[in-house]
Amino acid sequence: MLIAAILAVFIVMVIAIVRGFMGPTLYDRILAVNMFGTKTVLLISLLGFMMGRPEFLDIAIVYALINFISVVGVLRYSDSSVFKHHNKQK
Amino acid sequence: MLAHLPVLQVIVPLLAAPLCLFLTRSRLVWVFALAVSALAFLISCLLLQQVMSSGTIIYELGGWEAPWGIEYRIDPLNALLLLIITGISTIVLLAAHTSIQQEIPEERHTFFYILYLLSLAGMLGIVATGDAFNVFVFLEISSLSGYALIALGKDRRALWAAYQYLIMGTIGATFILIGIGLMYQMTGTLNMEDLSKRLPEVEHTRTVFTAYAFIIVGICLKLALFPLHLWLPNAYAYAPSIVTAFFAATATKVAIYLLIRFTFSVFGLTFSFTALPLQILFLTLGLLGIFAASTAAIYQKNVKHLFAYSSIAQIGYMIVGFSVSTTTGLMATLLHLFNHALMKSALFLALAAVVYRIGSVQLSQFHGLGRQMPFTMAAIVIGGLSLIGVPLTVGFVSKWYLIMAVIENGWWPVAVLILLGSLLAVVYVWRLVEAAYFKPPLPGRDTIKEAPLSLLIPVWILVIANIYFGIDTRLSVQVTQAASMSLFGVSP
Amino acid sequence: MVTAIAIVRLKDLFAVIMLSGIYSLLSASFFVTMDAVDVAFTEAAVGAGISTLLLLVAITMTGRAEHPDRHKPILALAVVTVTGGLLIYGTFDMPYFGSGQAPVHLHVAPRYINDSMTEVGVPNIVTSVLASYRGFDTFGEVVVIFTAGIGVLALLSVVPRPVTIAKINSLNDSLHEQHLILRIVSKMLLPFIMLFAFYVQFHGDYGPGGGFQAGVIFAVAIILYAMLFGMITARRVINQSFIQLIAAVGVLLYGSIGVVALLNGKNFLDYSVLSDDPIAGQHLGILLIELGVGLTVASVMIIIFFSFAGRRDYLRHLNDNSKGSNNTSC
Amino acid sequence: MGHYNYWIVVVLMMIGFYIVIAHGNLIKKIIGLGIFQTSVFILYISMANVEGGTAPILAEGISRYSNPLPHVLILTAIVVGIATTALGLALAIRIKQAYGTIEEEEIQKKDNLDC
Amino acid sequence: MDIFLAAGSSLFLLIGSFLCLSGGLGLLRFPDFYTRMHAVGVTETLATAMILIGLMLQSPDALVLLKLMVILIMTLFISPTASHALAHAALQNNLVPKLNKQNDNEEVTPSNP
Repeated sequence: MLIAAILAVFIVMVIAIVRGFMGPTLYDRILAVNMFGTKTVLLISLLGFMMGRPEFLDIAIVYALINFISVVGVLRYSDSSVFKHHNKQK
Repeated sequence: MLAHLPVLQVIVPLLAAPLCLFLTRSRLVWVFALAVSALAFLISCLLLQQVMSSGTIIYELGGWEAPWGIEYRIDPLNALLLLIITGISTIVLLAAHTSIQQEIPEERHTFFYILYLLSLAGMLGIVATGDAFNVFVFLEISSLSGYALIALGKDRRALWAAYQYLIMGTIGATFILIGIGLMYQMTGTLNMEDLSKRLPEVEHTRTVFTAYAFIIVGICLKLALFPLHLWLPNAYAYAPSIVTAFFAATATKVAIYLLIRFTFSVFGLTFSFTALPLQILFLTLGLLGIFAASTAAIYQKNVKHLFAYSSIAQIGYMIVGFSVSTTTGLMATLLHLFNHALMKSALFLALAAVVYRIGSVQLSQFHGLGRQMPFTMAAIVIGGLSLIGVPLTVGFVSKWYLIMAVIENGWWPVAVLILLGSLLAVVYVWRLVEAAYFKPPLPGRDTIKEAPLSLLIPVWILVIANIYFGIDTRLSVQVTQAASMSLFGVSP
Repeated sequence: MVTAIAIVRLKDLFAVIMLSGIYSLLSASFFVTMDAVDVAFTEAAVGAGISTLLLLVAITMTGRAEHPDRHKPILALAVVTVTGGLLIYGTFDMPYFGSGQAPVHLHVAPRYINDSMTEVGVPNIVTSVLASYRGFDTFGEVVVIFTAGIGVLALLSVVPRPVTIAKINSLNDSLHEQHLILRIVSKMLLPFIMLFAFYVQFHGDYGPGGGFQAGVIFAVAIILYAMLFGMITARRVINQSFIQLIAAVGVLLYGSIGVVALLNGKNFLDYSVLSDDPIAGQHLGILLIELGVGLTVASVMIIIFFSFAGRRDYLRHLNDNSKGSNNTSC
Repeated sequence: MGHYNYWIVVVLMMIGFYIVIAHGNLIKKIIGLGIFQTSVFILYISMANVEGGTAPILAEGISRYSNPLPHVLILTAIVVGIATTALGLALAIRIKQAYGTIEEEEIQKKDNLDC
Repeated sequence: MDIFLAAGSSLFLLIGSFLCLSGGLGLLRFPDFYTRMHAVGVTETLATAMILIGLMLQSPDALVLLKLMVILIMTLFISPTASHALAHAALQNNLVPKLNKQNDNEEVTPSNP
């Protein structure tokens, strides 16, 4: 069962990368990165269980944290003129 | 405490650097840094004496024996390098306080001294250590502080130069890291002594060959060997004068040391010179470097640029000596290393004095300075003569040994080329002399005075050392001979 | 893995940064599957966290579009091919991947694996090698980080302008309006993050983690605070010169442990002198130096981020002032 | 397994290296440098792996651990990497301020004008 | 007892995986940013929770359970917050939702350098 879950998470990660690559807007990319991060958390916890070393969960916590912080960072700095310029071209 | 000298050599400046943050006034920091550097110089003198009398010193850090822990290994070669670095650093620091007044804003003085000490400690660490990975770590300490120091220059081009240096330096360091990784993969050890024992078993493999190639290329990037030298002239020209004087005398020397150490001690002579066509490669690159850089130097308008290119040419001489790969050749390289450190630091410090007075180092601004700043210009002239290799200066000694080494090997054409290279040096030094002594002073520049004593004294200490070691060659020859003998003794 | 990377050739720098964040996460996952737990920990915190943030702040100052024209890609391609070819050539004689017979696993490492428990007494071998066997490397690492902090300060430090309380309040209000929910959730999370940092700091002997990772997590918490509550507020909580001193104290703490060993007649960084029982001494030594590492790393990360963000505010201030008089911008 | 793992690492490395030398944008160069370094880390970590081994944290009932030494080295190298990145970005910001651009060619053009 | 735990855990994992996949599909196929975010935001929280609960049922000791709880709580907080902030920011920066099919062309033209 674990393997099936790992596989599912893995597929979704690939999808997230595809979305991150395609864009088209800035926010799609942020979304993709966010989703990718969450899925990595899951993947790591699953892997830890599969290998029989649940100590890995510490890393998963860090990932969840980092994920949150990078999203906050992106949003905090996306109000700068550099980004607005991009969207007002319309 | 004497047994702990090897580690004290490195950690004294290393720990002094953060301490500087606790000192409030920049003058105080200067005195402190100077004292630390002088202490380091004292330690290196003691170390050299110990090594010369009792042979290689081994110091195990953390009390773990060698292949498991990190060890410091001081033999005559390291001791010589440590002496050069600390000595130059102390003399240059003597002049620092006056010179940076004009070139660096007041609030950054403390940072300047901290970075300077860190860079000093990094170089000492590279030289003293006997562990390949430790080399990488300390290389990064010295280069990171180096980038920041260069970027402190007044001109905006200093930033760009520092950035280029950062990119090149990091690529070089990463190459070295790859090389170390591959070596580790084949032998399972990181200790240099242990590596040299275990490498012969696997030396025919392609992986070791690749590792060697990567390490050599990485070091050559740091070394600014001829085709990879592009970062050097700008970095030297736009950095604060003090930094230039320090780096020109030490940074490339450390890279040469690494080259020698990896080639002779780690990989062993037979491997190094059979796996790659290294001898012919280095010989050609060295000679090409001498000619290309000397020619470029002739056409420079900025005197700092001029001497930076001349540095690249001098590196060429060292590489030629290295490629001869006999005891005499290596001795010539080491002698030149020592002597070049003396003359380049003297020259760049004298330029610092010029910058202090006239705020520029364009050749056109030098007109008439021979009469206005007689002592400074005299120092530059003596340094220039030394670059050419006129008898009674240090330059002569090293060129003499170099030519001897080349002739010993029967490479007559190379000897002729080396002499021709010196002629080029005559040309670029002459341009400077012509500007300073035979042109009338620029209008409106009658008030230029001689540089202050705090700058002149260090300059003249170095100049006198230039002449002293040119006449009395016992110390330098003895040490370099011991160093090259020990390298050949270690390697099969 | 290759897919993620081939992507990093987009023109839009912002997209590139996002993707490099993904790349970092991917390589961290790879480290986990390769059993390098501590490395994955650090790579996640540093590569995906701190460096992405720094890059972001940097591009808000430098602009995000890359110019299309490139020079001499053929030459570059040639250099790359040669180096790559050489490396591939080098791989042919490598021991097979995962082979237990590789020299790497036979020479030095077995002692760490077999004896570190009796010699150092810490279950996490990575910690014991890092802090004890190769403690000097780690000292060098701390100094590298310290150097970077000082270097960034020397390059970017600006004298903070005096600001009035009213301005702080107005800024605060505007932020509050914009990020209300974010702020509340972050405020709730902050103590947990710090708690977690301490857990990582002191649990490093038994599981993945240690001073470096803990320092980064702690710094990230402060950065989060600074991002949501404004630089000025954060500066008031954490004073610039104070944090500089903390960075120095971390390095000095590490160094002084070594000096204590020296004074007791042992070699530099030999922790066994710290206590009567060598194992206990090692334990204490590792704890203390990890603390030093944590202090330095946390404060340097905060310094770097503050300098970046401070420079950004400063530039913005300059722009606001100059817009009235002249509008020549590139 | 053979060597294919290493080959992927080499390809990654070269992509990073290519970005560093071929691209003119300073920030992009730094990102490339990051990728280059990360790939070297992967190289080290790959060589530490042992088939059937687990993470080098001692636990009961496990006798095969992967090699801890490369992990330690890479921890140090990651720190060095972030230090370099931070310094490089700081320089890029200052360059942007001084020159008004972060494109290599434009900077060189402006420099030539100065001379 | 064990068999129930195993079965329950499998069930949760299965549901989680399914939700995960559907979310991924939504991310890939939906027409504009807001719908994509909807797909991800809704499924992600639940999927993560499911998978983590599935793992919790398997956890060998209390510490692991605790850590999993921490992760779960953090995701439950963070994920919706991030989605909210993202949508908020997108709306504030004039990204128009694609409401009907008439103006089907790109709502944002990519910046041409």
